[in-house]
Amino acid sequence: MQRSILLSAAAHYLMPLMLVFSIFLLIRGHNEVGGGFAGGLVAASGLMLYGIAISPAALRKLLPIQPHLIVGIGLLSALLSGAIPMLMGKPFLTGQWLKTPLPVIGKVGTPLLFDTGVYLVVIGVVVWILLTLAEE
Amino acid sequence: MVLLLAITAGVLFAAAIYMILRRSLVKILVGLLLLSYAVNLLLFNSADLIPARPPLVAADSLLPPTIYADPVPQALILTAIVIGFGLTAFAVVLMRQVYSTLGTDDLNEMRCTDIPCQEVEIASEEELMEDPL
Amino acid sequence: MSLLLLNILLAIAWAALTGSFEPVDLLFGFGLGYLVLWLITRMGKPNPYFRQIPLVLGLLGTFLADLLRANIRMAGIILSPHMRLRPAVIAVPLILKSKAAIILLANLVTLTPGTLSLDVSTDQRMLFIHTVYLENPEQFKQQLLEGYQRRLKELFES
Amino acid sequence: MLREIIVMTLILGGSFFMALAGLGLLRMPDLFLRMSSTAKAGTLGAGLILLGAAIYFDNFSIYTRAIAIIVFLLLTAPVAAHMIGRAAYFDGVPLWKGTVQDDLYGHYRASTHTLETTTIPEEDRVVIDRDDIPDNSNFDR
Amino acid sequence: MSEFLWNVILLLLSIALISAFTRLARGPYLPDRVVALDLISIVAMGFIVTYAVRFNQPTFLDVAIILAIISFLGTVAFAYYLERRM
Amino acid sequence: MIFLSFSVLTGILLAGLAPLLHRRFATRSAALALFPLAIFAQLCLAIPEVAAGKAWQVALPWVPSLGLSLSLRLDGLGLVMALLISGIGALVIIYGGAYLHGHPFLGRFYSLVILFMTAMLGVVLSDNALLLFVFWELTSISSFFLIGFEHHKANARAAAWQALLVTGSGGLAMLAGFSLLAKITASFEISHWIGHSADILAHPLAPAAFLLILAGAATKSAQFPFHFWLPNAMEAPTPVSAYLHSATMVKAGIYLLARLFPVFSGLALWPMVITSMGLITLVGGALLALAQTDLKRLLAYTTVSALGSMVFFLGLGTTLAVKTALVVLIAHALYKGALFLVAGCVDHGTGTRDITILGGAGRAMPFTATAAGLAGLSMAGIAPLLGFIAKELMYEATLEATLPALLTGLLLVANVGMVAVAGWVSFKPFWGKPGQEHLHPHEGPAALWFPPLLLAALSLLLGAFPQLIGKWLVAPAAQALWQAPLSVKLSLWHGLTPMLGLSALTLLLGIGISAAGPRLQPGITRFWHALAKFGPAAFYPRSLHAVLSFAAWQTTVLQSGYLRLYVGSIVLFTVILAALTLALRPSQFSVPTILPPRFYDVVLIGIILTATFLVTRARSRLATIALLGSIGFSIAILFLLYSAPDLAMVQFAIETLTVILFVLVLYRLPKFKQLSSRATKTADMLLALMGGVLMTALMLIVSAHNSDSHLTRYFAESSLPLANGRNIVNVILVDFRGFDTLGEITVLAIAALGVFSLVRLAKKGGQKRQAPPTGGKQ
Amino acid sequence: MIALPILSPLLFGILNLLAWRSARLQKALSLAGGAVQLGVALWLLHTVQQSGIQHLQVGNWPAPFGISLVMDLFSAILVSVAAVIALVVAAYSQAGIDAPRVQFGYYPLFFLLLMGVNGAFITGDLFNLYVWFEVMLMASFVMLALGGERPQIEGAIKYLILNLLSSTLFLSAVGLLYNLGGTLNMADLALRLPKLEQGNQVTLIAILFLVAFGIKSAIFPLFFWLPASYHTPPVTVTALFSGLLTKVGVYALFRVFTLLFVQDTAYTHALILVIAGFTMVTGVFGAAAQTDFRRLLSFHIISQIGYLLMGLGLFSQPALAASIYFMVHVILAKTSLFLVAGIVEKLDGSFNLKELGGIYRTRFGVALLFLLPALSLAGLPPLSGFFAKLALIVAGFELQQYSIVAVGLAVSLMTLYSMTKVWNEAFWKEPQQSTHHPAHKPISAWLWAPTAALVLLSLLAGMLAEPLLGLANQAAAQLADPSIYIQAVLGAVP
Ligand code: NA
Ligand code: NA
Repeated sequence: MQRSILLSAAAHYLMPLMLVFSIFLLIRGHNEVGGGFAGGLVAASGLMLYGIAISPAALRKLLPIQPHLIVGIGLLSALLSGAIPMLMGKPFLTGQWLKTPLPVIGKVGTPLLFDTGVYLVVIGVVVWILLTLAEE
Repeated sequence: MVLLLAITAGVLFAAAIYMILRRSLVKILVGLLLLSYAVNLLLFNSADLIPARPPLVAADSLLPPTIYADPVPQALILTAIVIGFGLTAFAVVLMRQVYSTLGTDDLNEMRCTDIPCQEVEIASEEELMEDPL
Repeated sequence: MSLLLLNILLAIAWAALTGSFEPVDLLFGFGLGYLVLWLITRMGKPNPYFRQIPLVLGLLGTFLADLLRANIRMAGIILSPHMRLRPAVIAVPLILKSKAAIILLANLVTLTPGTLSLDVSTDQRMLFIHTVYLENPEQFKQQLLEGYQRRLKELFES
Repeated sequence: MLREIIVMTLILGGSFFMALAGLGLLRMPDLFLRMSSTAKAGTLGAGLILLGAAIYFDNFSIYTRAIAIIVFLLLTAPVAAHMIGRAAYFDGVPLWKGTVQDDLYGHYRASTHTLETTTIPEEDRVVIDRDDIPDNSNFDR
Repeated sequence: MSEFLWNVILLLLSIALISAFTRLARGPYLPDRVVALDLISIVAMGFIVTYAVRFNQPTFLDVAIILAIISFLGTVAFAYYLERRM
Repeated sequence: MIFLSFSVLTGILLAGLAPLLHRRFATRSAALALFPLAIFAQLCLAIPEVAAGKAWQVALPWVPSLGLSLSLRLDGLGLVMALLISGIGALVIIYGGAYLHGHPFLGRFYSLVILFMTAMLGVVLSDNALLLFVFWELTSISSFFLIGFEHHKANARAAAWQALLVTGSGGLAMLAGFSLLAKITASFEISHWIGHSADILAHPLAPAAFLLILAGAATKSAQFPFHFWLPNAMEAPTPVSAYLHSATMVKAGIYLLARLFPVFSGLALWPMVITSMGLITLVGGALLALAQTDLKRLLAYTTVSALGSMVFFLGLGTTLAVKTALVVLIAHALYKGALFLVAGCVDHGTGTRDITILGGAGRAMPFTATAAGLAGLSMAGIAPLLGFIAKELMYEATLEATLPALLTGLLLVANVGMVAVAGWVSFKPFWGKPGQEHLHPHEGPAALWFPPLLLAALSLLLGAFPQLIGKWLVAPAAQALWQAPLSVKLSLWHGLTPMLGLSALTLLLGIGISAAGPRLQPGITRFWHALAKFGPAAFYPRSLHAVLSFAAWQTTVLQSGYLRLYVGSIVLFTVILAALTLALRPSQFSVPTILPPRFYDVVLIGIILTATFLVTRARSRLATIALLGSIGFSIAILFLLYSAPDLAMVQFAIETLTVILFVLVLYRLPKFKQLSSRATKTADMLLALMGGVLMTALMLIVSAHNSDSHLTRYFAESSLPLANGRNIVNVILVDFRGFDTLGEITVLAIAALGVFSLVRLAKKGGQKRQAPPTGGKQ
Repeated sequence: MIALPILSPLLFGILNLLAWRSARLQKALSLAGGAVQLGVALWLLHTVQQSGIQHLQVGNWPAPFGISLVMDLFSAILVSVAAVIALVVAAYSQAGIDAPRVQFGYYPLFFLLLMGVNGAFITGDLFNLYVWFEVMLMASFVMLALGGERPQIEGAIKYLILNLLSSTLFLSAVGLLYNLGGTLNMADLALRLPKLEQGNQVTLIAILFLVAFGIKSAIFPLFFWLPASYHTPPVTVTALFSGLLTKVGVYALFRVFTLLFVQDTAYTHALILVIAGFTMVTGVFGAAAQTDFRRLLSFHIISQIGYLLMGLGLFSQPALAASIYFMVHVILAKTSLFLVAGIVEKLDGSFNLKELGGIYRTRFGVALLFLLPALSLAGLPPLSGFFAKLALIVAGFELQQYSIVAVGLAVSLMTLYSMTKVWNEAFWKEPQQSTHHPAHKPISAWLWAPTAALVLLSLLAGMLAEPLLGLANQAAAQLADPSIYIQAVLGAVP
């Protein structure tokens, strides 16, 4: 059956919205409900919707890098956020914060980097699995 | 509510065990999902249940309100849920692989890795001994 | 052009989500939107219909009222002990050419009382609609033609 | 006080429409009729409740959030209904016996996987394996 | 009075939930269940919003947003399945 | 002594190098015999000092925490054994070089013999029981390889295996015995045990320790009922049999009994158990020998008999008996070693070892025949050979024991058998009538006939001058047993004693039987075969078979391949253990009532329960997925109602993703089938209910306790001030317990990698997929 | 920095993931990663031995609140042995693992598995332990199933389901324990659990832990997943699993039953002792019934687990020390045996004992590589297995537990039986006609050299029994007295 034009049109507009919302969840997660997991899941859902509505191939084209690299970079940034304090002689994962809060985001520190790692891993993982299954 | 939740978790455990005892892989998969629900409820029940008091610090204060739900089990469940998702994803695909390779999802037809498929020969060489004395 | 619009829209959406319309928020939202759009530039041709956003919103407003009225009628059906039903699947010819317009029409149809868009034919000349109570097929088609179709044509294809 | 009344009214109305959607889903005799009631009543119910909440909290960010959800629902609910409806139709979910007219019948060409305006000759229609469809639980009988 | 109204509201929502669940359990066809599941998530969303108002917890609204986004995806996936099956 | 301790190390080193040396020096590699010869010489030099009652001793710690030390001690008993080991060892290396000339694995042979010899030296020199055990097991394992030297023959493999398992089981028992003694005396030093024998005897565990150690000795020395491995071990190359199965290894058990004589001889069990075991072996071995026709098996059974006699006399425990045992030990080593080597020469020279065929080879093989004759005379106990002295002593010792008539009579029977076998072995092949087959006997190289001749000549020399060993070897050895100086006077002529008469009678009867041999043998053989079903030799394969059958049965029952049985037994085990614990250690239940449920809680829980029930009965996969979704959503709402919005959010999202995942995979999965019978389902249901009840009970038991989590307070207080976050759950996830999250995303990453690899790799290998490699249930 | 044994494999795992396309780079990375791991582990072992239990609070959050990483000697020893195994297997994998597996993530999985294992060894937090268990399990699931052929996925299914059951039970037990103790830090729990009014609740939960970890460590009657799956992947994987995975289960049992559940040892540890006996016997009987090299070895794993538990069940310092030494012994010996089995299979093309033969004649070196660890496993002196068993026997007699010692000795004999059975069949017996001539097949140095190194280490473990036992005894002293651990984590104990 042909792809539904209604769905693909909806996906075109919903997906960026969901990505924006996911970043919102990620950034506000430290203070409000949300966080890397929820954010990552929403972003991944958006991408998934795109993959289902349009095509897995389109989704793969859309991604700037391959999903396994997203996962790798996510893990690396989580590791990095733990390693930064180690360079300063503190235990692994000790939170390091910038003194002045940034606009919009608020206080920025290694936990945010960590959460971003989580976010990326979740996106990478979900998309990777989806593409693997859908591209068969 | 604690009692009700404990019973619910127990029922979920029982159903999960029952499903895992089935012969069909797909049913077992369902059992594993039920199992993770059960554990999540168990973990959730491991701290006092407090309605509508999320563990958040309000914008204008330094501490959460005097009564708030224990965030620890929540964090644990969150971790467990996500891990469970990873496991489920892999398990689903593995079972699909089983089905496409073996053409069945009946576990009774998957015994070959357990039982040595040739009959075990117990007769060993001492019987070759010419003189049994 | 429409990318820029979408970008601004995303910036506003961002500000709306965060609940603060400070310039920095808008700026950040714009940057973020830009990033997102950059990520998805290959996703397809941008749609011109966002130019008519205010018009669409207006249509939406009148439609909401319609929605309320329709639901009350549905309530009557559902709550009556003996449901009065005369369902049918009707093929309605489309005068709309724009894809966006067709999509909107289909959505509006679904949301209005007793009707449900099932599908659009591949050549986009016919909309298949399920309705709860069909009195007269021709009248039904005419109603739709006079109502939403004409308005949408105005909006999109003028 | 007035705001409280408005809030309560909106939420009450919303939950009423939701209950209605539920009952409709339960009572309607076929899938398409059921969808007719849920897609509308559900969206309306959710919209009213969200509106009530937005008014109750009376906070800009909540308003925007509520509107975002409502817009989102308005965008997605019909698409969802359409997706399920057409899939169900072509998958062979039967129409209620009281259905008076079915224009979709015989319009789907199997060879090209397209939905056409003219009626397709019998041999190129999708053959629907109706035995495959009902996946009843024990609850059915 | 207000307490009574809240109970009425929550009762109505419960009725919606139970009906939808009943349909989900009954089927008889997969699309019926999918529609039911979709309604369950919409009702759940209403429930959450109502609860948020009832207990004055605005943060719960974010959960409602997720639910709105996600439930659509679930329905789409089921439809996708139905179409791939054909 | 330093030389001796070095010799052990050198031996192990040399064993490793032997194959290389052999490859390098080929024919001259028998020069490896210089090593044992050097030891022998060194030992000879030590004789005067040892005879003077001085024991040489060194001790180095090895694993002190377990009581294992490198304590070596050379006393009279050890000296006798060490001389035999090194002396005969040297001859066997020379002989073996010639016997296995051209054999591809001659290098390995040297290596193993030297290893064995070293181990054997270690056994007799160790003063630490654990060290002794180390060497003891080393002799077992090296003998395993020597018996299985011709490992292409199934018989050789089986015999080696049998010998290893029998002696190995004894060894383990012995180790347990040693450990018990160590528990009693807090030491593994044998001299310490000897010094504390009174404490040991007083301890209730002493009999157990004794019996366990006896098991080790009896298996090694082929005592009844463990004797059967020895004749089977004749699969070994002849030099090996000569060395291991007559002169040395089988004497390790005798040595051990002798060594622990001062510790255990005071035990009431000692005379009873040991004498009866020895006696049965002594008589049984001799009588069994009469049924044999293979030279080596004949010798093997008489070896069993001789070992029995040594044990028997140690059991009698009188001074005379102790001396007798020692003299028999030396005499037997000399004549039996010689005879085995002779058997090898005969095999080498004629190509057969069957005495019914052999005959008349004496002229062609004069040296061998001479050696055989001398050794045979010693075996038969004829003056002036050492065997005669031994036999006289035997009769003397039985005559002075309690029950002299019975014991002497049985001894007579055994000795008669010995005489008969001696006739068959050492005279018939050379001087008797040849059988049907045409043999072409010829003498081998000197390296073959010289060693047996030398040993046989020694029997003669020492028979003629018995005091050489009496004073210098037997007396010091006896002193080691008796823990006091004993005078030993050995002589050929004691006058006309009852012993002489018995000797003559023995000889007469023996010669008679020997002559009547061919006619008698079939009958004897038939008799033994009839009896064999009930003997221990039959018991071994039968018990092994039983154990293996049980093992196979157990394994098919436990590892049945049915997953549901696995799951079932795990659940059952858990439930039983928990029930047991509740019964033995009762806990208090409580039903907290503080928080009554609200009606919508009940609605949600009702949906969960109903859906769960329906899931277990569903016949449709998709209905099941939808039902699971409704459970998940309801649980998520519950989370939200009870203040866990983050949790609800993630649960909703994950729930939906799971549904999608299922949906993507589902059309490749089969439909539900009803596979189990009603009875199975009922049983499963019961089991599942038990599991569910257990979990509910646990939750209620635990919540009876009023928990106070001090984690919570800390997290709440420091979330904003220290971690800059207002959402405590999120702060826990990324900061307080970020490490968990790191692991968690790793799990996710692995899962994705797994899904990818599984799908892609299977697709790649899809074309070349083979049928299941092992048959399976077809 | 005691987090390094966890972080370094993670880093190498990520690097391998990023180097997805280059097999050569991944192979090089794996060797480097293994070497780094070993260096770190030995350095930490040295540190712990010199300056006592090392302790780190992740994120700098104080002790019962943040996650504690604790390295006592027991952990340090296991981390070191794991590193040895990792390096050896990494080297062996250079030639021992097929190209498709490398292409599809073998090396990232390898390191992430190691990460999980080390995480489990080092963490001082009960829930964190659960997380590492899952990391380890997930990696092992994938490694097991990676081949995608019938035996692998069949085995993987059972492995997965039964292990998930165990994880669930573990997680439930953690939840229940949190309800009781209000904390997740093991030292803190050790401090708080004895203060509960009703100790019996703790005993009941201890049973859950026993079952949960019992499944992971393959004890009787919970071991089914192991013989069903361990023989299915390439030996490299089996060797890795055999050396590490079940030992993590045993480690966990040791940890909780020396630190947390010591209120009612008369009941709990007696139960463990009974289970230990049955585990030994059923395992060795299972092995006796096998005719497949790897299957046989797999059943022996179970049997050896019984010995390990025996030390825990006896529960005295010497017994614990014996078990720790035993663990080192069995990891080295068993892993070597699996690696040798791999070489044998490369030579003769089979794992079936009936089809094998003649290796002693043609490949003396390979025969020796089998013989030494095999005899060690059977407990022949003076190999490491002898000292391990002797130490257990002595400890058992000390506590007058004669029957378990008797069982242990009998099982030892059965072990000798099956090891010599393999010897007879695969090495002594003449080559079978169905197989090609092994003499002419070259064996890559990447296969035999790592195996030889491991065998050498196993020999060394016997030769250096005294210092190793001393080390084990030090480790056992820390286990036997929980207050040392508690003090190291929480500071001064009230
Ligand atoms: Na293992
Ligand atoms: Na193992």
